Amino acid sequence: MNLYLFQALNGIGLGMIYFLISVGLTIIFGLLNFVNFAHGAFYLLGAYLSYTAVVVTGNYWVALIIAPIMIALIAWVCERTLIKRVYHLPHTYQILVTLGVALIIQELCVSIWGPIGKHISPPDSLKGVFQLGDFFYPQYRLFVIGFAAVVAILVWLLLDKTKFGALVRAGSEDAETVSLLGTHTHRLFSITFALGVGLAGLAGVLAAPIRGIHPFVGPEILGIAFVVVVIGGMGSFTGALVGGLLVGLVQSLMTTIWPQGASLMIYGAMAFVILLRPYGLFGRA
Amino acid sequence: MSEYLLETSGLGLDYGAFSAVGEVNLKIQKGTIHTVIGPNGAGKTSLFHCLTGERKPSRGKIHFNNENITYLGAHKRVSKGMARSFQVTSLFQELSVLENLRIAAQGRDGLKSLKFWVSENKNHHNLEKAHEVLNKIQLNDVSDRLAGELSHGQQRVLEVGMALCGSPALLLLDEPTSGMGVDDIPIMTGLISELGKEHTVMLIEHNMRLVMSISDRITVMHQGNILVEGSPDEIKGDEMVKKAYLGESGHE
Amino acid sequence: MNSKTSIFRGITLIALVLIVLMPFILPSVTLATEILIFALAALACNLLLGYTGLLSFGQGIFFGGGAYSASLVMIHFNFGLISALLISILVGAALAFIVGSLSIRRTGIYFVMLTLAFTQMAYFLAYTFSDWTGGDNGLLDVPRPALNILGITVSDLKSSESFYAFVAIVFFVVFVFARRVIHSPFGTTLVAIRENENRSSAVGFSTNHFKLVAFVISGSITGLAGALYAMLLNFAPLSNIDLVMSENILIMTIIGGTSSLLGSLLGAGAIVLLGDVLSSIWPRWMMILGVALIAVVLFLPGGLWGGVTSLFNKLISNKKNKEESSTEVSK
Amino acid sequence: MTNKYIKCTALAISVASLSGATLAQDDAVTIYGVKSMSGAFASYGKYADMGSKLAVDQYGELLGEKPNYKVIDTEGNAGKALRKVQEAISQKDAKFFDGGTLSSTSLAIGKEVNKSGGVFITPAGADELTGVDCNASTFRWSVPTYGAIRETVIPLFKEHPEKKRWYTITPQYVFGEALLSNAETVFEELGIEHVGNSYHSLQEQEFSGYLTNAMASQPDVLLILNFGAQSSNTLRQAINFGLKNQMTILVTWSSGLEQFQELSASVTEDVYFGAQYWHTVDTPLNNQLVKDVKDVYGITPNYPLAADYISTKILLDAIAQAGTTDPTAVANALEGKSYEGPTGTETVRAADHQVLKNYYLLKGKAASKMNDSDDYADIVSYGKSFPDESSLECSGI
Repeated sequence: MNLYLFQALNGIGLGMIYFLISVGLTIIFGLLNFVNFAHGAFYLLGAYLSYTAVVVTGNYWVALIIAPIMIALIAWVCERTLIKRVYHLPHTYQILVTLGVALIIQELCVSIWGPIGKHISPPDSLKGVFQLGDFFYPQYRLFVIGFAAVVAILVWLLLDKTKFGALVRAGSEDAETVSLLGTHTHRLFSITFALGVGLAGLAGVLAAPIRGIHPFVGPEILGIAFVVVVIGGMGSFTGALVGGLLVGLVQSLMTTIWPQGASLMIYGAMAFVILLRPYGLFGRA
Repeated sequence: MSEYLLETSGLGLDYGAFSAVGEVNLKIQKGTIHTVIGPNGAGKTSLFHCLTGERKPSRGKIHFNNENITYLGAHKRVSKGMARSFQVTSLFQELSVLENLRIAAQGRDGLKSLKFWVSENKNHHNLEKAHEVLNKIQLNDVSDRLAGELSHGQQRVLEVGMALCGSPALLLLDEPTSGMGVDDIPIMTGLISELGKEHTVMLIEHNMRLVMSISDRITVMHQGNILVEGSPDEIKGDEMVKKAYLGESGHE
Repeated sequence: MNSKTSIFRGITLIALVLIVLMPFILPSVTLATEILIFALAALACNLLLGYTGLLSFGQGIFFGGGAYSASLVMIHFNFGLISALLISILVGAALAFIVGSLSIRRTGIYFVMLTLAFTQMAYFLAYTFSDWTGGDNGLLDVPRPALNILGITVSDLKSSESFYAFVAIVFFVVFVFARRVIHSPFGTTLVAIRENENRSSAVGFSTNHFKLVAFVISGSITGLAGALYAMLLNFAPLSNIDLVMSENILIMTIIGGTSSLLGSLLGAGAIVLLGDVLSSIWPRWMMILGVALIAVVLFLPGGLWGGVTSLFNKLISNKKNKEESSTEVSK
Repeated sequence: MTNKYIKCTALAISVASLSGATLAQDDAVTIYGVKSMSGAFASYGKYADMGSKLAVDQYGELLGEKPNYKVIDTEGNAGKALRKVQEAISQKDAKFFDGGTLSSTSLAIGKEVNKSGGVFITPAGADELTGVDCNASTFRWSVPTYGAIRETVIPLFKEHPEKKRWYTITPQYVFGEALLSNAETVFEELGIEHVGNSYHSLQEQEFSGYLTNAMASQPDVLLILNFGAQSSNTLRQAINFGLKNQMTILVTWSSGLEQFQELSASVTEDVYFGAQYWHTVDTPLNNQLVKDVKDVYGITPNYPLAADYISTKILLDAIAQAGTTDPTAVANALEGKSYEGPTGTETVRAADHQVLKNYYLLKGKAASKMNDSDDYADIVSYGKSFPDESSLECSGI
């Protein structure tokens, strides 16, 4: 099997992980017009909670369910007490507040789980590899890809086919109108925030066996999420999917073509896309 | 030399497959108050955006003072002698009324305002201009208040005042009475007809009473094209105009 | 001329008093120097954020660029103090021109993300060209040349006190310059652009030119700050140019308050001191920084400077009230 | 209200007493520990601080008084660290420093301490510390990249002479290049075929692409030349990709026990690691250290703890030996000093201030074979390899 072809396949796998990391960010921006710089920190917290869940229950699948739900609950509380107070403020202040939240979460994680990183193994049933010619691909990564695809479909169905989704989409067009319709926009906002952040937590859980758990990865994850979301178009679900796949592909192929520049290239790609297409590939003005 | 200050030929603007402005030949004579009216969706605002430079036309040409300005940027049209007001009030809300006007006057200096090493206090001419306009629009009493604190009517007047600060040859007003209370409209009517003595004014307006009382020429647009053009009296009696308006919702 | 717009009165006097007092109040002179250097960077950031409304994550590029360029010309070409600082100003300006001219084509969050992308790329370049920058190890042995004016050595700047004095003078000159900038026609136009870009364009300003010049001024001041930092440390670490540096400069600016240049001095002072004092007491001190960030947004939207002024106003009005009531009584 | 006042007063008093303590200049020797307590390298600083503190606390009287220990937090930032060191030197006349996790921090502090004439001992990774940037004040406890490569690649190859195809993954900056060039020299000596190398950037955390490149070259051994979180992720992802079954994996510059704890035995089993220190090393000092650390902190000593413990201890010993706090005399006492360290007999080479000590090749154990929760690995081999004194790059001492 050709090296480039396998890198492309690997890139798609990576892209699905990046999609998972980013989709929550784009949903929150889309409806709430809210810039969440704590996204990476919630990813981190999700990973740590799943670690504790695995230690306590000994079962990865339990962790996979519990941790994202707990993150969503924490996000909901956070929204009700803090975030809702800053929706109306300019993005600058939203960035500042969520930066503060991110710092608090990060330092809390160090206090609770210590400064040394943690590891969770993939569940035993997914520890093997698939062989493709000379190459191997971890079953766990395949599972993550499949899982991400299911999440993508579910989120798409939720946003596209349900009343909740219709309201969310209407809200992203014109939040005032939605509130005029008499819908409890604050509840809609809370749920959306919890959903978006819960997805960040889910990404943290799923990525933990691949990337480990280290208290200072928040900013890096945030960086990836923003690159993906900006390339795809802020607030666009399709954009997050296409953006994630694109970034995954570029990065994976670059590791063979020009490895030193692989991480430079994703930021280069972001700058390039913004300059060519002001609102990303699928964004609206 | 043309006797027209502003002249468009075959001007059109498309949004995708939809043609908002078809092929408009509009001629605005020097020293007149020229109003463009038409039912909703007639393409008035799109036409206006082409004239101010906010939108790049899909076809046709715009000549101002015999100069082709079709693709000139919005801010550059100011130095050529055009100034505009906004339909939705667009002021510097957090600055005082006087400061609003002074900055608007400063806009004439264009890139000269890049001088970051001189004191703003040295720019007497802009301050003088601001005071002159302040007198003209009669907002002297509130000159130190923040623009955002003014009543809606006062904000509309300031909106026109901002455009005046550019000492324009042509004043483009986008629905100056938009959102104004009935009591305030006469003030605006007076102001515009006063301005008409010194400037060429082109405006888009819905208020028929105002239009009929101050306009020298009226252009009626319908479905992106000019339906008819004439003096207020000619327009009043025109059957086609009535039809176009009745076809929608009667007149105001 | 009133004290509000006069560049030599009002807050300029307060700034002067503060920079004279700082070395005596603070635990050490080098700490005071660090605060002033970051205050310079925050002040430059304030010109963009507070006066033009541009949230730039690119300030670290100019800071690092200034530090590297001044260090390199001193190490390799024996440049003197003043000429090295001039180089850092030029390089800061040039980098800001490049970053600015590309970034200002977009607005809002896309603008922010462009500056962020450029910061990541600059960091990459800095560690890739390690022959010049020392890469991850940082650029070592950066000299701190003597201050020569017209061939006469004014001070060798070897002691931390004399270097503080020099940085303080530089800061004061820049502060006065920045006051001039914001009270110039250019400065008022920037405020207009911040307030309403559409209208600014409609009254005749080519807003992008103004934003670009604001960027260049901000970049040159930040570059100068970076060069001074390298001279303070005799060292230019890679962390000068990373995203965290940009983030810290922004945090200082916003915590201090964006409505006044003095806020930048307060903000830089607060953040540097917080790090210095708290970190030796509690390793998890950044949690407090996080809480402080949130508190400023919720309760002190004008930043520290806003808090100080409103407190001051309250005191004055209280006093007035009291005086009024007491005069009434005496009547 | 009264409550508030009491609190405020209490705070004021404690702050005053704190600053009073720093103001009061006594004659006791103070060791300044430069540790990354906060910021991104907290995992290192926390244990390094424990080590230095233990060494000072255990020390009896030094020049007639108990020595003091003060920590300087680097905030994970070389610039901040350096400024605080300057402050300590100018305000408190600080002379003796140890620690400095990051190469950049240590290099800069070494220069600064040398300017003011002090002594600084560091376990940082940059070869420049005892190479081109060496100076009279700076001493280095850790084995350079030269020894790290020779004490891992050579014994591994001796054990498996049939594994002739090696692939390397290298971070592209000074430290990575140093490991790589040393490795290439050894490959040539041993007749190993270097089938490929992947460079990656300093920020990279996703290694699947590089591992794919490695797979394509079908090597016998995968040599991982990055360190810290990057090497953990490279290794973790290599295990995910099933490379452990296809090739032997060697992480040359591991961070020791903390890395095993982070990765757990399921990852580290059968993987080879190079290490500066391992807690099961059977030397008198190490056995005592392990016991003391268990008693005081309730943990097993890891590399940062042991490194900063011994650095601090030999610094204190040197002061005692010199009988004065004159830094030149202390530096002289350190030069050529031989002592019992955690890795056995260690010697401070006078020519470049490099401590000559053992470097270890470890092999990860299966979880089922671990005797206790920290018994992650067996020592396969160890030894001392240092560049010959005639070929030193250091010329500043």
